[in-house]
Amino acid sequence: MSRPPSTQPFLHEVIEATPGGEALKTCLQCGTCSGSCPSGPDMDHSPREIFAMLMAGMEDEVLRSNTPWYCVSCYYCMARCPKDIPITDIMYTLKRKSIEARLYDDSAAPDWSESFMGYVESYGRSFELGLATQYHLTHSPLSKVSLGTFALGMLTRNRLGLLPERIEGMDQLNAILEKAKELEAH
Amino acid sequence: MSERIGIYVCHCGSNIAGVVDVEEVARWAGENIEDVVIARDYKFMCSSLGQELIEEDIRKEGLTRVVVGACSPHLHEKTFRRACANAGLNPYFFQMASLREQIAWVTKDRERATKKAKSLIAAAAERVALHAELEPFTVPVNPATLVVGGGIAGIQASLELAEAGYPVYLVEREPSIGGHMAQFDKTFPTLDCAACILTPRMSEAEAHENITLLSYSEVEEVSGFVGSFKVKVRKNARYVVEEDCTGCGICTEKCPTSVVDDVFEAGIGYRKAIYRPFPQAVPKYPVIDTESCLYFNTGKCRICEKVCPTEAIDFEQQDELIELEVGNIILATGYETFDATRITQYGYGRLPNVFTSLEFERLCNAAGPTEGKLVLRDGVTEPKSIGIIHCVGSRDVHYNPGCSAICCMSALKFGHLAIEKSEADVTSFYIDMRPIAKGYEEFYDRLMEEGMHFVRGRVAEVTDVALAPEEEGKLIVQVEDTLLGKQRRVPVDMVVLMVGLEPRPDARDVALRFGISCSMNGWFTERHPKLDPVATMTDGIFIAGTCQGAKDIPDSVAQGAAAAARVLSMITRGHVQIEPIVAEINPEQCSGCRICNELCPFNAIDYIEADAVSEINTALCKGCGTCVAACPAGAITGAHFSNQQIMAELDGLLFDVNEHDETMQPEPTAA
Amino acid sequence: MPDENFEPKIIGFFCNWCSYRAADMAGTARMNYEPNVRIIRVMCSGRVDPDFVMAAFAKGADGVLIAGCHPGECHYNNQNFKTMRRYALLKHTLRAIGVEEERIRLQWASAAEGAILARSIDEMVERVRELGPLNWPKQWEAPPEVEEAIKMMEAEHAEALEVTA
Amino acid sequence: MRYAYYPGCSLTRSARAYAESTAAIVGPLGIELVEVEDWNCCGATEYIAINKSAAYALVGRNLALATSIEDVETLTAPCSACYLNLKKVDRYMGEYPDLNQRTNTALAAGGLSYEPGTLHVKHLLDVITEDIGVEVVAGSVSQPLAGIKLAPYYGCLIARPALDDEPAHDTEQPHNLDDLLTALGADVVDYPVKTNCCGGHMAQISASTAYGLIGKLIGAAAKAGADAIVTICPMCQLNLDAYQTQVNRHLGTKYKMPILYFTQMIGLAMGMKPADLGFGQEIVSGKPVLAKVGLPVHEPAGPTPKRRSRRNDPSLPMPGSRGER
Repeated sequence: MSRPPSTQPFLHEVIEATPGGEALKTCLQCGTCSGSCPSGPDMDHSPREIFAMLMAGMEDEVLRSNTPWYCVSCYYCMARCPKDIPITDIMYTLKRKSIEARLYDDSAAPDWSESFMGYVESYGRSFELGLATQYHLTHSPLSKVSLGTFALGMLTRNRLGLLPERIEGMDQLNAILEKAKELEAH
Repeated sequence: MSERIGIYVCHCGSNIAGVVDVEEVARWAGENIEDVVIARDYKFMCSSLGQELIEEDIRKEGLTRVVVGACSPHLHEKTFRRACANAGLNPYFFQMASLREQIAWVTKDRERATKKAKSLIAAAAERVALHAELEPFTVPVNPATLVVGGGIAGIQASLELAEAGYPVYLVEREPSIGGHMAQFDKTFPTLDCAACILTPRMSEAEAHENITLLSYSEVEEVSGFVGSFKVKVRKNARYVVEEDCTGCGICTEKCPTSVVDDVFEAGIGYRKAIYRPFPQAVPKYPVIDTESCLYFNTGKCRICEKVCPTEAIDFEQQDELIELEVGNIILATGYETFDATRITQYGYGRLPNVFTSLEFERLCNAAGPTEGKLVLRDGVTEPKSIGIIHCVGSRDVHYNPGCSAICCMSALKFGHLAIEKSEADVTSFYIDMRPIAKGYEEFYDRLMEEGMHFVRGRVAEVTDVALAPEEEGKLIVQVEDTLLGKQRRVPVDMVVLMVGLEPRPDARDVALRFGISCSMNGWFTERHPKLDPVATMTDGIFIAGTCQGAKDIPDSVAQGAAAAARVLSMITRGHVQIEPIVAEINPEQCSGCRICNELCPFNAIDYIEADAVSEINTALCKGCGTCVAACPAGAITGAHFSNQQIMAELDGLLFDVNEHDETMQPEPTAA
Repeated sequence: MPDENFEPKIIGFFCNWCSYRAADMAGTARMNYEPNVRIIRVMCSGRVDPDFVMAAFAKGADGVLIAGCHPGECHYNNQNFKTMRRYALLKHTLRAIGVEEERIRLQWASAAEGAILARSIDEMVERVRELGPLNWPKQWEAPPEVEEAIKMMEAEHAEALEVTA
Repeated sequence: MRYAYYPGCSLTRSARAYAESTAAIVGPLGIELVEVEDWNCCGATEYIAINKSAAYALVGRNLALATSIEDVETLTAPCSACYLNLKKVDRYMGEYPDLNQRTNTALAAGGLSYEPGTLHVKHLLDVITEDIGVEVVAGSVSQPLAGIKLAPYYGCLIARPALDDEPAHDTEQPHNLDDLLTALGADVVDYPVKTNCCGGHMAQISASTAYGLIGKLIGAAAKAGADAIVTICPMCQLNLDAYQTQVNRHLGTKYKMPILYFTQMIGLAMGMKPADLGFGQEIVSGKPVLAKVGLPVHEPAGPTPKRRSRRNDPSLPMPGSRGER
């Protein structure tokens, strides 16, 4: 039996939006997730702190945090969590909430995700060269030298396509994605 | 003649009344159920005033049947039966309805809860009207007791009983009694030497005239019931004749085969093929481990036989089957430690200098493989730094959800020993520090003063992959220091894993053999978690120590003594009453088909050739009722669970069927 | 269309040692579940005479839930294996006379498995609610084929019990 | 054995070497791969960050299309990210009815549907080590990779999260790739970071984070004396291979660690030509590894240390060690 989450609506929202999210209520703040996180040192709040902040109702601070955007999806936290909390999936949920709220002030990571999906929605496949160029020109024009090294090596070995591939069933895919987005909005 | 039924609906404070409209249930019962002459609701039926209420009504109103709607019958059936008996009513003219466990605690909707309460009360009333007068059987209690498990809890229980003057059979699976406690160096928080306080009790148990010690033995079969159990014990062949052996130890000394000792030395020491687990072992006789003995494997050697001055070695010795008769049984079968190789990220088994807490106990023990020297796996190097990791395999839904209760204190003890024995810097990595009993918090204070370090955080991993010069050649403990919110990498020479306590891997088989139950995890289940912690649901079977759940030495000893006290009260009374719930065959109706004969697991049904009917031996019948259900002629009656009583119960439960028809008028769905 | 207000009446036959204690445990742990199952305590699930089940339907129950110790954990050694066999036959018979087989259910639940029991009850209530009322008593006088089927069942049941464990 | 095959975007471009070597070895191992027709991107780790329903629908389309392939029970993917996405969607749809309903409603808009559990999703590595078996692979070896030291690198997503009730792998220290490489005749080095993260998309988002992770992986292999790191995922290969120069610059190291696919190593051991296995497409050249193949077999380096006599050996036995001394 669980108490209605009237006091912490945002916590409840996150739990609802994550498969298996109920387990978050049992977090014992042991820090296994944060100790395991390969990008933990670069996060402004450790994943454990994010959960404490969720419990404390600090919605705004959570959505401003870079933590979810530094998640590399390695699932160490999730595999090691003694309470079986789907931590990686919660990070995905927080990314979605953060994009909706537009509170995270460094747009680099959200933009990467969005550019990636832009290509998928136009072609049905991802497009590495276009993606990398578009993204790097927006976010780190100064580092295009290093990008150049990367791209050149890849191009000379024929590992980057110059043109995106398009799948046959683009109409079908778009119909499916449109419907899905409509469902998500409700 | 119609019965005079009294109905009592308990509020249980607000436990029941908060959800069920108890006044309404009582009012409704009084008006609608046949033969009900009194229907009351009352705050606490189990209180003495509640019981007096029933007694008074029986006397003054001439009640012939009583129904109480309250908690589960497993809690208070006996209470109310006693009240009936006090007022001169046969205690079996009583029936209980579980309004609290089955309704109030599991239902939210008041209306539906109240309706269900009415149906349970109606069922009880319909049934109780058909109850027959029964008398419990009285059986004598055999004053001998079987204690299974010779750890500190079992030893304590045995000594209590033996001191009171009653015979005890103490059965131990290992070659020596002593259990886990015998492996320890010091005990927290007083730092008594474990051997100094345990070994005298072991010798006392062995020497006691009332204790028969059966070591290297296991219980194979249990039959009978409270007061008179029959037990078969297999005494494994030691290949050493106990009567002849003086325990001089020359055989062990001369034995050429040395193997890793997984049991007593926790895998970090060696023992011979003919061995005693430790010098103060009780009994003192060695055993031959046939798996590693040269003679048993190759047919050659027999050195032990040659050197034995008393010719006590007997390679032809066979297992012995011993039959015991006892009135009660105490199980004190102990625990197993968590297998640390299951948490691969801690590197146990791969990284040599990761140890388990049990290994560390042996390392610190002056009688252990290093004679108490604190060294790394190479056997030489003293660690300069030690990391102690708490909760390994505990508080984790993947392994054991519960807290193992002893690890925090053991970790503090290890901290003290390491500081005392070495120069090492000791750091404890904990989730929550739980020094909960008398003197424990003070011990924690002491360790902080002694300079032990504490990092609050559950360790993520232990690795040998160095990322900085100071990490080279070290084990790196990676953890979030949760009080700082920072990831830390702490390089140490030695890591100690505080492995959790688990039920014995064969706990379920043992529970089945003794007819008791286990929790989901495999701990033996007590009759009541607070008020009856050492009894089980099976009369005459008691539990003590860590087989019931993780606990430390003081608690194990207390439970051993408590279990003995429970047994003593049975022995002193001399007899015990058992439920008269047995089956009976009406020979007039029996067709002699013999279907029931084979169904009975207790061989309680015999076929009488002469009369061509079957007959039940009530002394052997345990009242499961399977034969009653199977008899095609309906010739078998189960006392207190007759066909008529259950059919009546059905009528009561479905009291509202017609009500439902009037409102719903559903389309039939069946063909 | 199932009637939304229909609340099925389900009779539970619970063994004293495991499942009745599982119900106690569900209560102690305050696990919320549907109140539709009304429980009769028997000493062993082996005591559940198929006649009880038929009688429950005949008296107006919409479903029957039999609960006992896990196979191999029976307080009386192995009597629940007999329950298992009878259950299979009961299902078979009910099917033969046109009763949906989800109206009868066998659930193993040890004394520690209050949660499993509660979940099983909820599932069954939901399923029977979807099926709608059985309403046997109303049609009870009727079809001779039902009488016939019951007789058949009894014959079959007797035969089956001759095959011993 | 016949499988539905989902190559994923990388195998059409940056990981062509993986695609080519896979195509070369499956036949001899008795594997038939039937490519899912007109498959689309699985969304990698990005789409789920934008829109949950769309992310599930995106993957759902691939699952639905795969069911039209006849006579297959298993869908296999060579990319660990694709593998996990396909597996996770199938699994979560089965576990969460609401998610199942949403995904199928979306799929219906494209005339498709998918019943969770219809397909069993399996990584190509597991197909080879479990369904075919390491012994069978060993039997097909004609040119043992003797003398080559390899670091088996699994990455994250084949090991975690363990979605099966009885996962095939340990989530930290799996060993089926170790076993496979051993069967090919190679020396497998102790590689404790075998399931550490390659940085994923961090190379784009926070390069210094990614370089640190990549450096750790290459460094541990170099320290263990590996001639190459063997991967099972195009994303891992790309990060460790294509960013190695930047990592060296960033950390001041001089690694030249070839990053090769396990399918390439199987092909080599089967005696196939390197060019047919996509060799030459790697940024850090794999030539030193190739040079070692075909060289006279060396005796295994360093004799196994003799057990010191009891009296002189004070060391304590390792956990799980048995037997006498």
